[in-house]
Amino acid sequence: MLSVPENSPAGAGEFILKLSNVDSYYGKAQILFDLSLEVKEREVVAVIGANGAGKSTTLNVIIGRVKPAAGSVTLDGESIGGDGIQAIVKKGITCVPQRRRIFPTMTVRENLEVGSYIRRHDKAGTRRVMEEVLSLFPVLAKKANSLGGLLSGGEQQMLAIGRGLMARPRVLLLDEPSMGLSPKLTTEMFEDIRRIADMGRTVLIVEQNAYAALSVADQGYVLENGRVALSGDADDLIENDYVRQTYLGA
Amino acid sequence: MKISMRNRKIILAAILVAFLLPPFLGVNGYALQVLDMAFIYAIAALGVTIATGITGMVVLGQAAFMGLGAYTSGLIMTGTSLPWWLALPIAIVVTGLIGAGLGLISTRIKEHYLAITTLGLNEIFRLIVLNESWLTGGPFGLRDIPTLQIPVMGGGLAQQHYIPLFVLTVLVYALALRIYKTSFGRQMRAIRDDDLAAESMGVNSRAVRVMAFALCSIFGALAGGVFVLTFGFISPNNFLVFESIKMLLMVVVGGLGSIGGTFLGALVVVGLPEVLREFQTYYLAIFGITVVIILLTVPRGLGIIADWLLAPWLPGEEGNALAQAKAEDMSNAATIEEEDERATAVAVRLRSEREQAVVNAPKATGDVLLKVENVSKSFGGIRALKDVRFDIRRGEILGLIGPNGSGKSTMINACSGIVRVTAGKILLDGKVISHLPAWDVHAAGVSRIFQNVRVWNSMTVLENVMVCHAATRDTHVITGAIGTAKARADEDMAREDALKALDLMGIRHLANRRASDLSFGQSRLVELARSIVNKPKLLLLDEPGAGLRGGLIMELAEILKQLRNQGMTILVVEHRVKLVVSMCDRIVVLNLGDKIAEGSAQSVARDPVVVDAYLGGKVERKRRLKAIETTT
Amino acid sequence: MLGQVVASGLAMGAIYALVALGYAFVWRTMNIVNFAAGEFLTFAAFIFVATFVNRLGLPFYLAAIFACVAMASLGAAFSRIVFARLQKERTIVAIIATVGFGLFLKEMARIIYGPQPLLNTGPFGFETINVGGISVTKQQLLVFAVVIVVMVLQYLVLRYTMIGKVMRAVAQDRETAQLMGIPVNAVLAGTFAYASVLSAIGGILLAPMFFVTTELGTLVGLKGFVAMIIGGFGSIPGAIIGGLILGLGENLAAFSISAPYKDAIAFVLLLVFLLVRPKGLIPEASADRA
Amino acid sequence: MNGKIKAALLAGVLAVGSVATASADEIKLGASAPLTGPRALLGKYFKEGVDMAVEEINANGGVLGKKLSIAYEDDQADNPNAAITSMSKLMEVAKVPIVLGPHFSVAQLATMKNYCNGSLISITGASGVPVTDQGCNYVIRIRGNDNLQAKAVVAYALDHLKVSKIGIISINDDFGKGGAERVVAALKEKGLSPVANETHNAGDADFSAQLSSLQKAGAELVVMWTHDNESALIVRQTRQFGLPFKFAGSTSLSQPVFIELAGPTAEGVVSATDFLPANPDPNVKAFVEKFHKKYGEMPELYAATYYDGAILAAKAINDAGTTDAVKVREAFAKMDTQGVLGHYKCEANGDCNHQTNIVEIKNGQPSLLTVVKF
Repeated sequence: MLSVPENSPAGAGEFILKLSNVDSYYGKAQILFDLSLEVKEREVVAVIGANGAGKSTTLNVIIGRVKPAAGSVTLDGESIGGDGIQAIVKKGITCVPQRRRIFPTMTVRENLEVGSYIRRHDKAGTRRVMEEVLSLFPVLAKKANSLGGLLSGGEQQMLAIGRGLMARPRVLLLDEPSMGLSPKLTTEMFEDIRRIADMGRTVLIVEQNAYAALSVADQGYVLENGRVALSGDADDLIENDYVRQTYLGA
Repeated sequence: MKISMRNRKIILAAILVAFLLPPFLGVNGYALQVLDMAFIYAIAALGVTIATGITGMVVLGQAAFMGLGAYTSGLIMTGTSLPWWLALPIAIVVTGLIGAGLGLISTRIKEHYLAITTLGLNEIFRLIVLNESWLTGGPFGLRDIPTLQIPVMGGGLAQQHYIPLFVLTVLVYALALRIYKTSFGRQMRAIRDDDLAAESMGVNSRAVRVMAFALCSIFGALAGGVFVLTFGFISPNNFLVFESIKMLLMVVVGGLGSIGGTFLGALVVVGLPEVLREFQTYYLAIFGITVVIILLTVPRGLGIIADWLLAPWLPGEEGNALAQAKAEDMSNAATIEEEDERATAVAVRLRSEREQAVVNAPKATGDVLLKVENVSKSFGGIRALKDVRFDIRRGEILGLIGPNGSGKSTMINACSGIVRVTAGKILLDGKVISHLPAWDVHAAGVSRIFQNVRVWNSMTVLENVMVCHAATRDTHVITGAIGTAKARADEDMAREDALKALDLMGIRHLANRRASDLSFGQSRLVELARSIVNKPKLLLLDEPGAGLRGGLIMELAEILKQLRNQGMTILVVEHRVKLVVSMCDRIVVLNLGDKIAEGSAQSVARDPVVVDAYLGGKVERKRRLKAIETTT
Repeated sequence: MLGQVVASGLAMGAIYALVALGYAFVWRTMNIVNFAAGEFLTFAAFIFVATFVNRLGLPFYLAAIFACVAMASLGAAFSRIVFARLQKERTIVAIIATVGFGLFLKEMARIIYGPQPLLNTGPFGFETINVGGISVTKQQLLVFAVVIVVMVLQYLVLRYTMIGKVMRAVAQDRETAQLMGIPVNAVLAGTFAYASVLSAIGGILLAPMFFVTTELGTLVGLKGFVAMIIGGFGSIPGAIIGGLILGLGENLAAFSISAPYKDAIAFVLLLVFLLVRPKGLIPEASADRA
Repeated sequence: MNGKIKAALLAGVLAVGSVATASADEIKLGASAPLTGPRALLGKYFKEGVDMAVEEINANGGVLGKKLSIAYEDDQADNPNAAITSMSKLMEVAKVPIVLGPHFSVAQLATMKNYCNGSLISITGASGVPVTDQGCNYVIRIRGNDNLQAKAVVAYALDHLKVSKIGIISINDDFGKGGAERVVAALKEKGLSPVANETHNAGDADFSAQLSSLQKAGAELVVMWTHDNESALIVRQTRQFGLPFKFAGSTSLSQPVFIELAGPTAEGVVSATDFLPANPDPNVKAFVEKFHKKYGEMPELYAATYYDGAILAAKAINDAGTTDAVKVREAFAKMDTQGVLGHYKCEANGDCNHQTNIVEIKNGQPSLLTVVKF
């Protein structure tokens, strides 16, 4: 079993990550409008929407790459809006970037080690999590000494997620994990994500593939033009007529 | 920035006139001489701007071209006593030919490697001039060159040459501005922005690079020639590598790629140290740090000023400025929604057009347009394609699908000439195209779009499309610059067709926008317009729908259907099975470089091999246990 | 006498390799060709000889350590103030800015320390050792020893320590490294500081072999760049091999071709080499495994 | 309005401004010297020599009863473009009748066309042979040319050192190349040719290859025509490799920088030089004493050369009774006077110094072997 995330003052079911009424701009153009979003402990939340809907910006606001112009971002009730990426990562949010972004000429093991950077002083903990990640993704264990760049697309995605887990985050953000994967690999990928969630992780997925994301999520948010168009229980969203027509291609 | 184009012309004219005044105001010979020097270097640096700023080849040897022009004309005048007006053109031609030769090298050696190569050639030039004293006068230079006396101007040589040099500089810059706008200018910029896209869209990058190099050397030779006529003395020390670096400095300080900025850059690099002379031993240090500060604070500063002034002669600047102003007025959300509305409207219009015209649509004839015969491709040890064979029939849409790494993109690259096949061949209309360079493949009638949109960012939308037009494909530098009737007619035709193509995509209103200012969806449409403007026989689409949404997807699908109805044959790589099934007549499935299936959409989708390798099962509708909430 | 030529060539090549290594590091992490590298070397040599040895009277090794520390701080500071800002610019703009900066540094060295060449005999003076008929100065042996130690240390650090892995991660993908919580700007400054130390070591080692003038680093800087190109742009093993090949090659060429054109010949050879291998000896993609 | 045009305007303003500073009770001369760049050391000595001369002249009543002052401009040594603007500024803005320098032959040759119309006289230590054979009437050379130096060195080597196998090493620039050519010519006159003719580049620091080639060729004596630093490195490395050559060569080999840098390995090196601090000649002695008192260091060739240059300039103006360049040139033609470098008597082409000293480094000091007069 993957160990319970460190320093978790919030009990299950409490909101640990919260965006309230966030506005955000890119240059002069406003990208996010009054956006509110909540993630509970041990919950999987899916944020879906088309290109340009503001998904990436939402993620960038959470991770600290973009400062919110208005509104607040809190983690465990503490404001993190406006903190730098490094500070936010230290506080327990780790983002698995779009297109995987494996370090191509470092080995699988080295990639994972770099992932544990912020917990580098806890050698024992790192070793433990490394074992857990390798058992979660046996193929990574098999290829531990090959270069990241030589892995297949699916394997790279596993490595990227594994690398994110190495930081032992309170909240794991996944940015378009299905991007560039074939349908079959996408299916497998989301099954992996569900396994991770089942182990008690809190996960926020930002995804274009609405069906796959909602399938594994507890809660869902539909973004359109920088606003939350719909939100609610993932089961309800997947049955929602508007969602089905617009995003599920029914 | 509300000053109109007309007023800018007036401002520019006033500045030009102001430049003519100093000799009449009794400005001393020293200041005039510094300006003379600046004009000469401005001409030479303009060559570097063409090669480095506009075409993207880093040239660190311009001093050698300048020296070549200077020594050739100097030697002709001293050796054969030919007059300067014969010696100078001969020197320019000779240098231009040598430059073209080096241009051939530049097609193989690129970027930093080219920089160091040209630097080396500069050093070789210095050594030859230094050591071949019998010819060049050796280390003490070529000394007895007759200077050009223009007694009408009065005063010393500096005064006499000031106005002729300034007029020459203005003429040369006007010529460069003209070339910039011609088809050749567009090709140079396309290569700089994205040479791979340029090559596969019909730009003969080899010819363009060679010509750009030749132009660079010609401008260098001209500058060298007038240097000789003005100063009457040249030595190896006039043409050291450091001088080449200085010219690159002018180009960069002037805002890389800006023609007008180069002139300002030359004024700064030649003039600033002179102004700082008062600081005696500190002046070079001050100069050095000033350059750093300029580049750190306003990297394009001088270029912006110059381009603003020269806007009436630059492509699309006016429309661009307007569009920018408009974009600033509106919030992003409005443009996104507007864009979506527009796309939907276009889609609706296209659909109704198609439904009306459907009767006359040519049916797929069934004869083979493209034949892929046992094609294999290896990268290093990895075989991306193994013995793949399939046909594309005239008038059909063929879908190419397969998991990541299955070789789809390699296949498209092979068909468009970007990638050389290791074995097998590809035939278009019975002629082998797999050995041709990408631009010849394009000329033969194969056009494409790229997976991650590759437009030429610095160019306007209209220019992006015009680059690919067959009428302006050939590299006619001279006729273009002169503006012969034929060149103008070709240009008009290309513009008209480009606008039509933009119309089809519903984005004609963006024609004068800079491509870098476009949204992703708009860029995709520009790319599509660009790929059909030469009326290709075969269109290769690499994930055309990636990153598009709602209205744009609808529009794209309608456009493709429209194209097919017009008789175009299309090969499309796409991930979204639904889109593929709805769009394609037949489908080829690749897996790990092997073709594993071919046939109608329905038959392929049912093929167990395909299902296993590619489609997989649906994501199971099973969520993790809600019960977990109670576990703690 | 051939052995002599080879030994001297390799010693010089080792210095080129140090400088080339600095280029490769800075290129990989910051995407900048720091054309002021040669002037960093000059400046280091001046600080070392004029300030630490002559003015403060420190012994060689202590002065060397102080000079390295001084250059590391200088490098880190410049990387934050100047070079970090250049990364946004196109490569060529950044290169030209570093040329301007190099001119500034060189002139400052002259303004601060004056135009006189400085003499520093180093720990060994001009003592030589005779190895199999080849007379090698102890200083040259020191060069070899230092360069080998630096290379081995560097390999071990990059390969096995967190700080090394972090440096490599930042070099490969800065944005992603940032997502791992790595303080990217500090790592970049550190990398630049390390490159400055490499230049400083070059300057300190060269000072006793030659004289410290404002021109000391100019040519070495340029040749270090050529060495990196021969080795393959941004490749770390390539930089080392390229440096040695260049040092050895130019000496052998000067020895066997007794003509004023020997440098021209060297450049022609480089040209032919690039025509055959346009991406250098060890192209970047397959080479950056440290 | 943009920065560039402002800069140009400013240049104009400054230029006009400096004209205004030339006041009536002052006579201003120009100096074009390498104040920056690789040869800045030479510029420093140049300036020290001139400044001392000006001080003396002014203490003795100045020129034509007015104070003498010097406008310095940087010519970056052998950079022709910098020399052209530096001379042009002195000529057009400061409007000086006489310029000391430019010192480098190539800078002289580049600027000659501008000043030879009689607007000013250039007093130079440039030793390149072509400097005075361009038909320019307004250049005054106060050192012996390369030809003279090369001949003196070759003759001394053959007659006194009794060597016949002579190799050459020179720097691959105008100075070295010009010198090496003269040495080859001087040898040819004696029916000899060099056994090896090696070159190196500016900034080179390792000469093992060239030295090996010279050894292979069996050279007994190596004639060096390169700058101070490089000369010192060559001599040092020769001794380090245990090679037996003797060395002779250009003035660099008696310069203090060379002697300091080469240390003990400089012993026995022979050179031709116009100036020797240890020269017992009373003029030289007085000069050395004054210089040492003023600057706390020993003078060297360029300080002496341009000290003489400034003294000669003042004398010529006084003789002519005017600062008109044409008249001053006539005064030079009549001049017959003793200076620090030697006796000056100008020929029509502008060559005024016809002697050189052959010097050997003994006990770390250059000592006079013979004075060669032509």
